[in-house]
Amino acid sequence: MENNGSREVSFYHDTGKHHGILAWLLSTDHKRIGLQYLAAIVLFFLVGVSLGVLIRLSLISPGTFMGAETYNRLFSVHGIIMIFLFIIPGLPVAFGNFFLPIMLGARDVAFPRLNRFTWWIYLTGATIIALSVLLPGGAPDTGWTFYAPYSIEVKANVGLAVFGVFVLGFSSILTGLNFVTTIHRLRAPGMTWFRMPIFAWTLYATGWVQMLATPVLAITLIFIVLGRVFGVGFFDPSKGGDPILYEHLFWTYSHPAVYIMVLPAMGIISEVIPVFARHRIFGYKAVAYSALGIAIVGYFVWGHHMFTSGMSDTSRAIFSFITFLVAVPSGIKIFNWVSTMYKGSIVMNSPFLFAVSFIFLFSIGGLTGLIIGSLAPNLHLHGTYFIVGHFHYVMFGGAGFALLTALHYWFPKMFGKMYSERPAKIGWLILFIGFNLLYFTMFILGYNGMPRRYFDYPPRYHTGHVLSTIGSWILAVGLIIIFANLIRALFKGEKAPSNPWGGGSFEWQIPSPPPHENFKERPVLKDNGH
Amino acid sequence: MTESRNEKSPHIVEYKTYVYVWIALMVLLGLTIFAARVEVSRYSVLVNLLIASIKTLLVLAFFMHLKYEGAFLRWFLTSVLLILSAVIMLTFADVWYR
Amino acid sequence: MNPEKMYLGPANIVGKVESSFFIILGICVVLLAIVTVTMVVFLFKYNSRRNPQPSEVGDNVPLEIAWTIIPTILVMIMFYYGWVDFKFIRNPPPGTMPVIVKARQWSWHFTYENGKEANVLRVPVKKPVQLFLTSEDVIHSLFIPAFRVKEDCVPGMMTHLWFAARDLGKFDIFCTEYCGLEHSHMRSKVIVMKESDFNSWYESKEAAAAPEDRGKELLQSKGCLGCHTTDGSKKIGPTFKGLYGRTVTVTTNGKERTLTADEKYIEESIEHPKQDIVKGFPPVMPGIPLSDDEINDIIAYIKTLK
Amino acid sequence: MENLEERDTLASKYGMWFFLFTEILFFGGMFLLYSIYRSKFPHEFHSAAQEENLVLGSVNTAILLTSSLLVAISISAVKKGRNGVSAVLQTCTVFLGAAFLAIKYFEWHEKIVRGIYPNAPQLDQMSNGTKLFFGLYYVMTGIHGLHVLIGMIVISFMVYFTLSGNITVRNFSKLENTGLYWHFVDIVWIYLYPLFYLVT
Ligand code: HEA
Ligand code: HEA
Ligand code: HEC
Ligand code: CUA
Ligand SMILES: [Cu+2]
Repeated sequence: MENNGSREVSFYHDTGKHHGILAWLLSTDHKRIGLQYLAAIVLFFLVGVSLGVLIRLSLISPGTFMGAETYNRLFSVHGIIMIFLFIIPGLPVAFGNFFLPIMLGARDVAFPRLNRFTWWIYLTGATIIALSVLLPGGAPDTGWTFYAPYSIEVKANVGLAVFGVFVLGFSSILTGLNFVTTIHRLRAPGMTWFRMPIFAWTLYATGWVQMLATPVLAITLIFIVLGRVFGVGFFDPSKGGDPILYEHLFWTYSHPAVYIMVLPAMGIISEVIPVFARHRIFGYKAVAYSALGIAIVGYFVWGHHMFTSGMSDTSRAIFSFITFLVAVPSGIKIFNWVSTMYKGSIVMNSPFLFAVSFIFLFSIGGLTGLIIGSLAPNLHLHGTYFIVGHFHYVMFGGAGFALLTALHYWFPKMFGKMYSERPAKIGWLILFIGFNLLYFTMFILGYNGMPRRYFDYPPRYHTGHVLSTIGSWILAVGLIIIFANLIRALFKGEKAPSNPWGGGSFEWQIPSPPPHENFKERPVLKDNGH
Repeated sequence: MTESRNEKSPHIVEYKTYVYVWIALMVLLGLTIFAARVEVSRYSVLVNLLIASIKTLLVLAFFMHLKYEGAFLRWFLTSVLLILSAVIMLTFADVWYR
Repeated sequence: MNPEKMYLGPANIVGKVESSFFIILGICVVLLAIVTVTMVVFLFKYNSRRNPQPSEVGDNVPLEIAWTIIPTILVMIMFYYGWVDFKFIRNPPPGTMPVIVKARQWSWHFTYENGKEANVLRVPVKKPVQLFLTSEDVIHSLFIPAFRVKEDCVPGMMTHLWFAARDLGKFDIFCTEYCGLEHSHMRSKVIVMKESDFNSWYESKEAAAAPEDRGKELLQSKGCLGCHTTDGSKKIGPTFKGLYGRTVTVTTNGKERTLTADEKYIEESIEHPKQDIVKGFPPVMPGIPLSDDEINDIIAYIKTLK
Repeated sequence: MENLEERDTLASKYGMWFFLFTEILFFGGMFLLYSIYRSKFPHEFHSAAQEENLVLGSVNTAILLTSSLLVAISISAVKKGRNGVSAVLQTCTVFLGAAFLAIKYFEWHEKIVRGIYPNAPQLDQMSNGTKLFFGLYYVMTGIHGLHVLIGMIVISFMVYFTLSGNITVRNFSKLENTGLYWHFVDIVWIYLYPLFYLVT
């Protein structure tokens, strides 16, 4: 397909009957929706990390900056924002929306209006959560896990927060449904299942997890609200209820949810590595199947969050066993990525640096996941900073770094501007150093017994906390450089060519930024697209 | 995988097929009441659930057209039900052995 | 492995947790090293400056199978080690000394077989102790980092853990399940004593003490001192120092009123904590069941705090 | 791009089925709780179910099954071009739905008057299993009732579309998907019915 971009109108130009902001808010163009989601996601990311810095600040000297009550609300809101507003919707709604249809050679997703609708639901959910934080009565202080019976008894605005999460769940379900249908129905002629880009495969697996796991959370949260409002005692022991069942239902969603976070991230890495290694992805089928494998096996491991909960020893053993199995498909992906570099011709641009650090950081996160997935060590490490270290490595080092990868990889395509390489690389280096200082320290703290969600702690943990806090400052500098560089590029960047990195998938064959209907005529996949 | 791009001509199920299915459903309803009331045995709950499942199958196959759809949806539905039952079983692995 | 043979920490569980931890950690470090080193080598060797022309590499099915099978075996090994140690940790030998642990917001309460109560856990050295844990309000979790043991305290059910301490001394007890405002201060100690010391403590009758002394002991064991102090400083609740006879401003059913704290008021405050809320404090005090005698003892003690 | 212009009926059918899958897991969460609490308190559940009115429950089952039949026929009717017949059948479905909810209302009302509802002083006197049974009863039939209500609203719209010519012989996937939803709601009831009325 030849590229005569000059004559096609970019999607930034209004063509419909609305103009200006309204044309954006009412548009059903997947690219516009994707950008709006991206703005929201980045905003919540910045709010969330700022809260993270405050948590760290308080921990170097408990009581100096805030009291226990504020601290408890702080980490709860930090967790709720990061999980439900940033990282679960994150990659699919922003980059999936923008690029999935283009990568498949389609004009839009299967249900464009539904797509628009999910954005409004998302915004409603976000508003409700913001209200729960701001209204008198107090921000929720339950942690992001809302464990019953505490969440049913406590006075703060937990009901509201829980309802907000419920609403967000709807948005997530419908997005997943939309993507799965899109992948089934709108692939370009010639694009068989095994010629799809890997990113589409991971979104497909993610979509199924979103559809099949999120409803369980929805009903669980309804039980919490019913418990608070009507006194329905499903989790209240004084009424015969069983608090551990809450944990079961909650994690039945929330473990699969961690794969909602990381699967699209893996997809992005699978796109970026081959492009910059100038090499076809190694073991395409294995990478594609392992995404499905993670999604399916990941559905049955939730009990590993409950090894000390009083659950039966039999089921602890079963869950630990399945937990170990889920590491295998993740490993397959890692090995194939590394092999993709073999005999390549690697160009070390910033997207690639982020992608490579993803592999390293996610491996650390995942392997520590195995340590805590093991029965005996978990008895010691559960509920300590070891866990906090684990999940920041997989979530920030994994999904978060993938977001940064995607931003740098697709920035020219989305905005039609190039950013400068140098600041991006400097920012990356500082971020990487700060990250490891911040979170690796947590493994040591946790191994020494420092419990999580602790406002105050015995003095022997002080050094570790100080080191970790210093790490958070370094990390902050890195993040600020990275975002400043991108924001500068938005206004001052050079015009981007249509294919700056030499990518092979469809999005690189159309102008940057893409025109309204993506393609002038339906593209046909001739060669092996990846 | 059978995914035709568009159905050529819609499959029309005759009214009377539906009516037969409805009659079957009503008979099963009577049967289940009977099983619950008369046959006071330990298995009556199981029998009732079995009857419910037969009713469900009828509704799925005829009213919901699964009988006439491609194998795709049937496989998906089966997997979804398998996942749900696996979740229930895993939870019982806790509750029973606690 | 016989953990009795070598010194592995202040309790018998430590060696168990530690050995599986280090085996798994070892495998993980090796795997991480392999992945990282290979990756870094490739980054240098196949850099575009050094290797400007990529060469075609076909898929390699045997390799894919290898790195499916070998990790599967590795993870099974890891699972196995975690599991055998877990079985040891979860199955106490016969003849343990039982202690009932009641957790509540935000204090610990230990009850021994002979009915003795305390809010620190005293145990004899070398003797297997089994804790039966439960909670009176929300979920808590008892964690003794030095002993590597942890189990949740769930309302409405009884969970258990066991250990045999090896070293004399005092070790931290933490609460590791988030339970509200003072979660991070819900701490206590386990004191490991010589068998003889323990026995004399265990047998000692709370010398039919004066009511004030019993009151003091009650404040300790019932967890009041988790929120109240006796030295005049403010914690979660108002201090007990000078409480008797103090003029307090309280909110009753949304209306503010001022009164003088007398016996009746203190008794009411304990029995119906949600009724009169002292100005400037959150309404978080739990209703803790106390007998009339016990309340009188407490009041007697509060009276002494001038 | 005219290829994409075409209405992709299969896509919307897939979309609807996927949505029903999420509904299965949504109700699945409740069935999970039910089965666990029932296995913990078999006797209490047994005796509490005696409070339920078997006649009303069975009538409601018959009502829903019949309404499903009408919806199914109404779709065949549209496919044969008989929009008028279809609209009448759909209207009847809405009324059957209303009858179902009315009966449900009487059942609930009758219990609430007797002080059987969550947190009621009378109910709190009873055993834990009984409390759970009625908690589940209200939550599950309540959420199911909500689904019936939503179904009625959607079908009302379909009646309008059928009459206004929006739904035609060639374009009926809206109605078909509504039908799928209604049958699903029916299936949920097929299970709720034995679980609450027949476990005696
Ligand atoms: C992006 C999110 C994400 C991801 C991907 C993961 C991935 C994994 N997680 Fe994690 N986890 C969280 C987010 C995530 N987790 C969060 C948020 C919590 C805390 C929740 C809370 O309590 O607040 C948590 C908590 C948590 C616990 C509970 C701890 C506790 O509270 O006691 C456990 C226990 O098993 C666990 C295990 C695992 C495992 C085994 C994986 C595996 O999927 C990892 C697989 C990856 C690898 C193994 C690495 C790469 C592979 C190789 C380098 C190849 C070679 C290796 C082998 C094959 C052995 N996680
Ligand atoms: C994706 C998820 C995510 C991310 C990215 C982060 C990021 C961070 N988190 Fe997060 N964290 C969670 C998810 C996440 N967290 C979750 C789920 C929990 C559990 C909550 C619970 O227990 O319920 C948790 C809990 C948690 C704790 C444990 C609290 C406790 O148990 O007591 C701590 C403690 O240090 C912490 C710290 C941090 C820090 C320092 C960052 C840092 O990464 C922050 C780094 C960022 C900066 C330093 C900011 C720099 C940028 C700016 C200030 C803006 C500049 C803007 C422009 C120029 C445009 N987090
Ligand atoms: C969760 C923390 C907490 C615990 C545990 C607790 N209290 Fe309180 N208590 C408070 C708070 C907060 C107030 C002030 C608000 C109020 O009046 O309810 C208070 C108020 C009081 C008052 C009234 C004081 C005054 O200045 O007027 C008395 C008396 C009292 N508590 C006794 C006790 C006793 C005895 C116990 C133990 C059996 C106990 N408290 C346990 C938090 C607690
Ligand atoms: Cu008790 Cu935390
Ligand atoms: Cu998990």
